[in-house]
Amino acid sequence: MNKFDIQIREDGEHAVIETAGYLNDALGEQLAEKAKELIGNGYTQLVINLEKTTLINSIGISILIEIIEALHEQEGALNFCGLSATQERTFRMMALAKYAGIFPDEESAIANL
Amino acid sequence: MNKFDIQIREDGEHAVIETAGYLNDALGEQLAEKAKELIGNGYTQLVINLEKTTLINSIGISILIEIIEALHEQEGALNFCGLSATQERTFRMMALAKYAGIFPDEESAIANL
Amino acid sequence: MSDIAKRVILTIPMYPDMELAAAKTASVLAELMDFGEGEVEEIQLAIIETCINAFEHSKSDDQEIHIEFLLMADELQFKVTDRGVGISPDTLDGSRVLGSPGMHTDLRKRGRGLQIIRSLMDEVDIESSPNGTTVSVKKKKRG
Amino acid sequence: MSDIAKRVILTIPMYPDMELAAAKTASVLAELMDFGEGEVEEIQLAIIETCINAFEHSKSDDQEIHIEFLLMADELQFKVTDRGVGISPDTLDGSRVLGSPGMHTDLRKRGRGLQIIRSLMDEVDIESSPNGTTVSVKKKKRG
Ligand SMILES: Nc1ncnc2c1ncn2[C@@H]1O[C@H](COP(=O)(O)OP(=O)(O)O)[C@@H](O)[C@H]1O
Ligand SMILES: Nc1ncnc2c1ncn2[C@@H]1O[C@H](COP(=O)(O)OP(=O)(O)O)[C@@H](O)[C@H]1O
Repeated sequence: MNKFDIQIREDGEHAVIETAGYLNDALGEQLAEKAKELIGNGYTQLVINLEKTTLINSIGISILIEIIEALHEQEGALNFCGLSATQERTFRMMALAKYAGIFPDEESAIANL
Repeated sequence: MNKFDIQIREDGEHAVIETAGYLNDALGEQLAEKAKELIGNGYTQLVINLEKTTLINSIGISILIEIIEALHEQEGALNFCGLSATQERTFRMMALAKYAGIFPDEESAIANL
Repeated sequence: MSDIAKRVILTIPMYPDMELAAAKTASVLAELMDFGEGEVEEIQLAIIETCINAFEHSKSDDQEIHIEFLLMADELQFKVTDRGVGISPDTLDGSRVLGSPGMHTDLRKRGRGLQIIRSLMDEVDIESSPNGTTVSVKKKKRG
Repeated sequence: MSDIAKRVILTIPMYPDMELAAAKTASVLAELMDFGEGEVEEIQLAIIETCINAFEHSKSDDQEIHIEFLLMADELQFKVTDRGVGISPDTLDGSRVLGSPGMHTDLRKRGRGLQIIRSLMDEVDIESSPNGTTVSVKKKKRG
């Protein structure tokens, strides 16, 4: 199911991480590792594109929270894009939307970092 | 599941029927009706595009056989396109491939009518 | 997937399109087992045909189909059981010809379900009595 | 869908990603009932959280989750049962605070599953004893 489907796009100032499939503990841990690597390489402006991410469970959400906290410790920022309506509602309910931006597409998510 | 997802494209000489979803008895009957209508309107050269048809059961296959027979009675012809590898194997096993053409895409299915 | 077989049990009512619930469950299990895309489709088709046969022919009172999946290291097994009237012996041994021949005699419209199942799966075993039918199927992972 | 409730029963082992089998089965049933796309996603998420809770917390001996779906004319019901240790009363009534607060105290990392389920579904009822837990959920069709 999860082929650890993660794509990274860096462009000097910011980086985009795109996940595909089911964002559970396994895929989430891969995502966290990639995010840590990027932060270690000086990227503190990140976008996570969830367009191809069909389902996110609560463990996946806690891992997203950890990434938000790791970025805030570096005075960085995280924006999400490509969320389904249900995912967006869940992110708002879980207070993620207070600490990370939610944008319809990757372009606006990058522009608003 | 089945919103009776059938698209028809006519162009004077031939017509293309495209189905989407699960080709079972319900969708198959809609398909047969459309095919009969087209044959009634003088279209004896048909293409059935199964690109968006994810699953076909044996009742769907019997309905396809009925359409082939109805066309042959009018000296017409039917070509299929957009089959998955498994669908193509099943069509060959069921002898459909002897009485109808199988092509990778709509263009070649039309060109070879 | 670990070496110990995992068991999934599903009961569906004999109701139009319910075979899709069985097919989708099977497809998730097959994907978890890393079956290829084509094999996943084959498994779905086989289970759909087995369920449709039970819907159409079993005449069971409880109108239920019971499916047991066993996920082994290298194969997926499933058993589809109904508590219906069973398959007549002359149908099972192939001596009864099914379906009326159409214009093209090799284009038989009925009697194709079991043929499809057998062609797509590695092993198919049918146990049938006047108390019901169980179709047991094995699909091995390639490679 | 006719007026008589249809029942689908699914048993899955507590094994990583098996919750997807439950979610996909639920999604097919919800689609057959003509739930909207967003509602189908909500139903999948709710069932995933219920299963993950049982995986993570139930400590059940048989390592099985039993799910019963009831398809009614205007709502989908499901019950998710494990035969584990149950939820402690102070957790159930909310008096035990779950998870250690991180940097932002409103970003709690744990104790979110039940909140998600409650927010997505119309009715959630939890029965729990030292013999196990049953979470019963109702999702009504909109419109
Ligand atoms: N579960 C079942 N219960 C009773 N009879 C069955 C069952 N499955 C198959 N049969 C019998 O076996 C025959 C062959 O089945 P099949 O090859 O699937 O062809 P078809 O369903 O198209 O007739 C059916 O026509 C039916 O008489
Ligand atoms: N099926 C279950 N069996 C035993 N305990 C459970 C079960 N489901 C939930 N719990 C308990 O209820 C708590 C709250 O669950 P939940 O809101 O999903 O949060 P989380 O799983 O993130 O801790 C869990 O931490 C656990 O102690």
